[in-house]
Amino acid sequence: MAVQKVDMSVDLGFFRLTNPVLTASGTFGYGIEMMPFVELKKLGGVVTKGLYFEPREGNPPPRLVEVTAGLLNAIGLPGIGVKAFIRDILPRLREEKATVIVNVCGETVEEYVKVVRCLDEAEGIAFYELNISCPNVEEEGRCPALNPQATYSVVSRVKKAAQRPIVTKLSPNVTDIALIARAAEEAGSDALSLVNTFLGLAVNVETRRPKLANVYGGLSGPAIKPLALRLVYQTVQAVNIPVIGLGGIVTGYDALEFLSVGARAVQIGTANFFDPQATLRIIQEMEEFCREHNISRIEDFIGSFRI
Amino acid sequence: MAVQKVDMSVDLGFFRLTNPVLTASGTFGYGIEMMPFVELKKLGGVVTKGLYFEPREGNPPPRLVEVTAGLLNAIGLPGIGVKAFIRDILPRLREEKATVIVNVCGETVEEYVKVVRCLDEAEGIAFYELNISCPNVEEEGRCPALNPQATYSVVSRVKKAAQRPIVTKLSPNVTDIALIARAAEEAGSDALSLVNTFLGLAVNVETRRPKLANVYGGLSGPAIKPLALRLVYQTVQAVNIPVIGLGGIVTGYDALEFLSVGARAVQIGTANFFDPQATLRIIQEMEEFCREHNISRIEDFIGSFRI
Amino acid sequence: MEREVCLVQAKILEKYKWGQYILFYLFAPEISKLAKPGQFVMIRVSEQFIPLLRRPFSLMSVDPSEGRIAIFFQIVGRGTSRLSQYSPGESLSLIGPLGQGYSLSVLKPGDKVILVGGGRGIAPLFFLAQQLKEKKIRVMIFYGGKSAQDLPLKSLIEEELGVEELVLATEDGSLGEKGLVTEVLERKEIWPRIERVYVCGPEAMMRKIARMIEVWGVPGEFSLETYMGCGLGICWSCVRRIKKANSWSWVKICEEGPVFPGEVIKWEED
Amino acid sequence: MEREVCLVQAKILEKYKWGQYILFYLFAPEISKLAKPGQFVMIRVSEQFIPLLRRPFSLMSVDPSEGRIAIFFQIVGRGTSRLSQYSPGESLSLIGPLGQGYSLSVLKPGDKVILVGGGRGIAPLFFLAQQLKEKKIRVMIFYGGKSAQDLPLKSLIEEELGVEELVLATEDGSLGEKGLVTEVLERKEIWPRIERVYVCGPEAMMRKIARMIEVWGVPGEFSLETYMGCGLGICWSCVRRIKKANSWSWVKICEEGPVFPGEVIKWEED
Ligand SMILES: Cc1cc2nc3c(=O)[nH]c(=O)nc-3n(C[C@H](O)[C@H](O)[C@H](O)COP(=O)(O)OP(=O)(O)OC[C@H]3O[C@@H](n4cnc5c(N)ncnc54)[C@H](O)[C@@H]3O)c2cc1C
Ligand SMILES: Cc1cc2nc3c(=O)[nH]c(=O)nc-3n(C[C@H](O)[C@H](O)[C@H](O)COP(=O)(O)OP(=O)(O)OC[C@H]3O[C@@H](n4cnc5c(N)ncnc54)[C@H](O)[C@@H]3O)c2cc1C
Ligand SMILES: Cc1cc2nc3c(=O)[nH]c(=O)nc-3n(C[C@H](O)[C@H](O)[C@H](O)COP(=O)(O)O)c2cc1C
Ligand SMILES: Cc1cc2nc3c(=O)[nH]c(=O)nc-3n(C[C@H](O)[C@H](O)[C@H](O)COP(=O)(O)O)c2cc1C
Ligand code: FES
Ligand code: FES
Repeated sequence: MAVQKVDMSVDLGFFRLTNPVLTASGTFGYGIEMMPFVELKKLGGVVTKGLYFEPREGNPPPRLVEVTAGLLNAIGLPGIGVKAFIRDILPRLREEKATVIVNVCGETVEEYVKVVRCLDEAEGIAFYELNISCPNVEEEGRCPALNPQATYSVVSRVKKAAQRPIVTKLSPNVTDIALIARAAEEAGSDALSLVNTFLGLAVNVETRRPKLANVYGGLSGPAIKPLALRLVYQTVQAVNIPVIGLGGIVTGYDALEFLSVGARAVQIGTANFFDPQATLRIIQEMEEFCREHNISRIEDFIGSFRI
Repeated sequence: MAVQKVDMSVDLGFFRLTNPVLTASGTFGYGIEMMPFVELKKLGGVVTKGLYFEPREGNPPPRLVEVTAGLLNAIGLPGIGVKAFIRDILPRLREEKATVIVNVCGETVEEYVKVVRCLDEAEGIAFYELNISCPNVEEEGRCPALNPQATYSVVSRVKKAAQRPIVTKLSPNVTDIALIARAAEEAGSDALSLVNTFLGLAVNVETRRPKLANVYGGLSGPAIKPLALRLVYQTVQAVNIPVIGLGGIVTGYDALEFLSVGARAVQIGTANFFDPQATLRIIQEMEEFCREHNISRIEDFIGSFRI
Repeated sequence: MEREVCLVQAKILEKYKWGQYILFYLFAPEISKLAKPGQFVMIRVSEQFIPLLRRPFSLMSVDPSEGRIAIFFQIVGRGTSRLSQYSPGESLSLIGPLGQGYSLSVLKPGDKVILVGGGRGIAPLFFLAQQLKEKKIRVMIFYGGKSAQDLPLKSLIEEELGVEELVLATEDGSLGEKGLVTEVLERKEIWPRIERVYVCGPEAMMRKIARMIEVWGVPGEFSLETYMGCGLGICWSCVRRIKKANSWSWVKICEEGPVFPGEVIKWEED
Repeated sequence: MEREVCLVQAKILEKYKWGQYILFYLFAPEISKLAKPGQFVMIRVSEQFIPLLRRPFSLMSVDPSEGRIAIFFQIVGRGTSRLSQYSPGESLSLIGPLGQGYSLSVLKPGDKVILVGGGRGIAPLFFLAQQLKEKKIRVMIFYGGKSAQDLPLKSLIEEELGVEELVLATEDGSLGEKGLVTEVLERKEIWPRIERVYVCGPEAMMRKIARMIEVWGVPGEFSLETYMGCGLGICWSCVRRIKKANSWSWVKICEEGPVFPGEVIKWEED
């Protein structure tokens, strides 16, 4: 009587994903780099590296350092800029039939709007993910994601400009995630994704200098999973729009933890670095779990967590 | 020409520690449990398990669960209460010539004050550590450590009542640690210690239930080190009182990272669970490092970090 | 509370493996001299941080004259799986002996007792039987499991313990009597002649036996398992509801247990 | 960018160890068929999360007919230390071949080239020499290290590569000529007869050689090392300043390198 075929599709309301596994921005390149390992159309979606309007250099190295069960990164959002993306990358992603989600960045609110307007002209994009943890958007280098007013103002401006649905990606470095989540919801965000990286620091005791040129870096990987899961659960309880969960997911079991607390999809980040087929493996492991537990639709598992 | 003997003592202003290594509250019992492994007087100090006025039961089990490179705990601050501590434990700690630091808890501000007044009567305590991350102090189960006003109000009340110096222990679960740190400083705290645990969640996917009976738990251990180090560094920059750093320290090298960014002492928590001699080993490893690098006083190393 | 506890590097002397069950003989003279049946050791299974915590294992056999101790365990997760990869010649970091063991002093030569072990729960009872033998107590062992593979210590018990009777029980009937060990125990009408019962095994099994002996008025001692963060009494994670001064308190199993008399234990319902 | 890259489980066929240096021969037929000298593989050194990331290693020898490849590495930290514990018969997860290798097509039979390897930097040059030999290029190898222990591949080079000249240099003079390999190189007045130089080794050594050949006008190719998070072009961590269209850009070494002509590299100062 075991379930033969599991319906892995999930509905975000504004978009139905063929399965709940997306890539996390900045950990899967623009997608095409990973074609030797992953048939892109098998993924729920490919979230691109963050795109500003212009090409960007990023930070000086060292940009990445390994810490216990995680990474600290201060890559600095280098990239080819939105026009080169549309010209050189997007057509190839479309050829591959990938579900494309573009991670949108900006140094100012105007830049976010400019990027989105430019992308709106192009075909073959499913929706946008707004990275409101970019530094330098507000004064003092603090990002909008740390403050409900700033979050509201960026999201509402971009939402008004954009012709496609918007997922706002939240930062975990806040006292009360519900406040920020509700601000994004009120500003019209169609969904939320979290977490971005946790702010961290590593010191080289020999040289007494930071291990990253940028001093601070963002922590990702298995180390952050329990923290990310808590934040996702709190967010699910705070809002009525879909939530996409991520942070430290390496196995199908990890992904199911996020779905159980109510995330409708997940993103896989750091795991891609050491296992380029992590996304496909995770889909498989989730499907396997569903078959073993007689769950015919993955949507039935979402939100099944009971305290 | 190598340094033979390293002066490991550090001055907190109000107290000189024989070395910068303390135990973290809740991870070393009341001290006496660890006497088979550690000669207590060799430590910079023993910070006790958090004490309320009355004995407390704590949470139902499961109270602890292992996660990647860390623990989630929701022990719930069980304990024998301050009177039993003074009667049964303190005399034995004094016999051992331990430097005793009592971690003070309260369900209300009044209880904090009551605990401190009671301890003030007893001899053999060096100073207090105020655990302002206890749940239930304010309404809605949120702890004072998340809010500068609440922090100010608890710390100033206790400071006025207490005859011994007070170290305020901060929670890491905040957007801006500098705000909270400054509130505690303004309230008269003699020093700060951080971090307490990071709020996390773990789900058993089979049962779709939380792995801890209390649902949420606090994350500690190697996983949190880069986050703790960042918060300690930010705090050191924000205040003029001494800062005690902790979070994920397992080796002398880890401890030195915290001293380099300006912590004047460190606490060792989770490491005691798997290596009961972690504190002594860490002191040794730090001394070794100093000898190898010709540092004759550990205080010369403190704050040596340069960006 | 000034306990004698050692933190040692213990070399693995011999290793035996039966499917998911492993038996290690270790060289740990200090621990072997102090150990009492029912006590346990905390073992560090990886120098890396995964898994981070030590794991508790009962002392299964102790030979102070040779400085040898043994642990017997089942692979059930990450820690035991990692532990199973060690080989003779390698060393393990051990802390022990920890906890309060079974009480033997109440018994006198000629007394008859029953030991009931389910699966890996046989471990502390093996050590107990060694000491009961020395005290000339008459021992009857009930050793149960799902099937024959779960009773790997059968031969060792027969060879080393010289017990009066060894009753084997398997759920599938592949060895000994068919059925749960508790059912087999119930069938034998032995209670009136029994001085004391010592039990270690799954919660459900222990709970049933606790009910049984309450009826018969036979005292019983049970070795409890809980999640143990430290084994040293410093983390407060290992608590169970235990009756103290007529009320149920959360008691640290690693300090006051793992062995308790049946009447003070609050059993977990499934 | 549709690269041919494989993700394979490669069995360790042979292992050699000289102090802190290890040589593994692995069975990886797909990679052996695609590989070019200067390319590398990313190896997962632990299935646990510590260390989390793969580590990059140059292909040191390739035999497509037997499906064999080799890596040669020095133990310098946690990852290489863990890797050194693997034994023949065990398998490693490999991704490769990655990156752009040395260019050989510019050479014609009879040309004379120099290969300069410092310590573990000899690895990609060994593979290069194998292919240069097939192309009938005349090869002179400079192989330097702190002392004799740092030149463990000496015999293998002599036996397998049939190079025209092998110059050994050690800082303590315990083998070959005494001094830094760059000093020894300077002493030999060979530049006018040299078509091309291929270099791999510590940054300081490579920088010196880059200056030297600039003076002599000999083209050189250098294999750079940076911290590599993925090796796949997706993490943007491995950047170095490389001259492109006359300005210095941060370029991903894993994609466009690790080998670059000397004139486009911005050298790190100590
Ligand atoms: C005092 C005491 C003595 C013990 N003696 C023995 C013995 O002699 N032989 C033996 O095989 N086992 C013994 N155990 C159980 C043994 O400690 C656990 O099987 C082991 O810790 C599991 O570790 P793991 O990493 O393999 O499992 P994990 O991957 O951590 O978990 C696997 C499963 O085991 C459960 N589990 C994990 N830790 C414990 C624990 N400390 N107690 C109970 N269940 C746990 C988990 O809930 C999970 O269901 C004893 C436990 C205690 C408390
Ligand atoms: C393209 C490429 C090819 C390489 N080929 C070889 C080879 O054939 N043989 C060989 O022995 N080594 C080679 N290396 C270097 C090798 O990758 C590092 O020595 C190894 O990753 C160190 O890992 P670890 O965990 O032992 O060291 P860690 O504990 O991570 O660090 C120890 C030291 O090594 C440095 N280090 C760490 N990772 C790297 C890295 N990716 N690149 C440079 N330095 C690093 C650290 O800064 C530190 O000083 C190559 C590196 C690159 C980029
Ligand atoms: C190297 C690196 C680069 C990243 N770049 C981006 C980015 O461009 N935009 C973004 O929104 N998040 C970026 N992130 C954050 C990830 O998308 C993800 O939120 C985070 O890594 C947590 O997930 P993980 O633990 O699965 O890696 C980056 C993370 C890493 C490690
Ligand atoms: C089991 C456990 C119990 C704890 N109990 C207390 C406590 O009673 N009072 C307190 O201030 N902190 C308590 N803490 C927090 C630690 O003191 C410390 O802040 C935290 O564990 C981070 O340090 P670590 O990573 O070195 O463990 C507890 C931590 C753990 C793991
Ligand atoms: S296991 Fe830590 S107190 Fe019992
Ligand atoms: S190593 Fe990740 S992009 Fe080069």
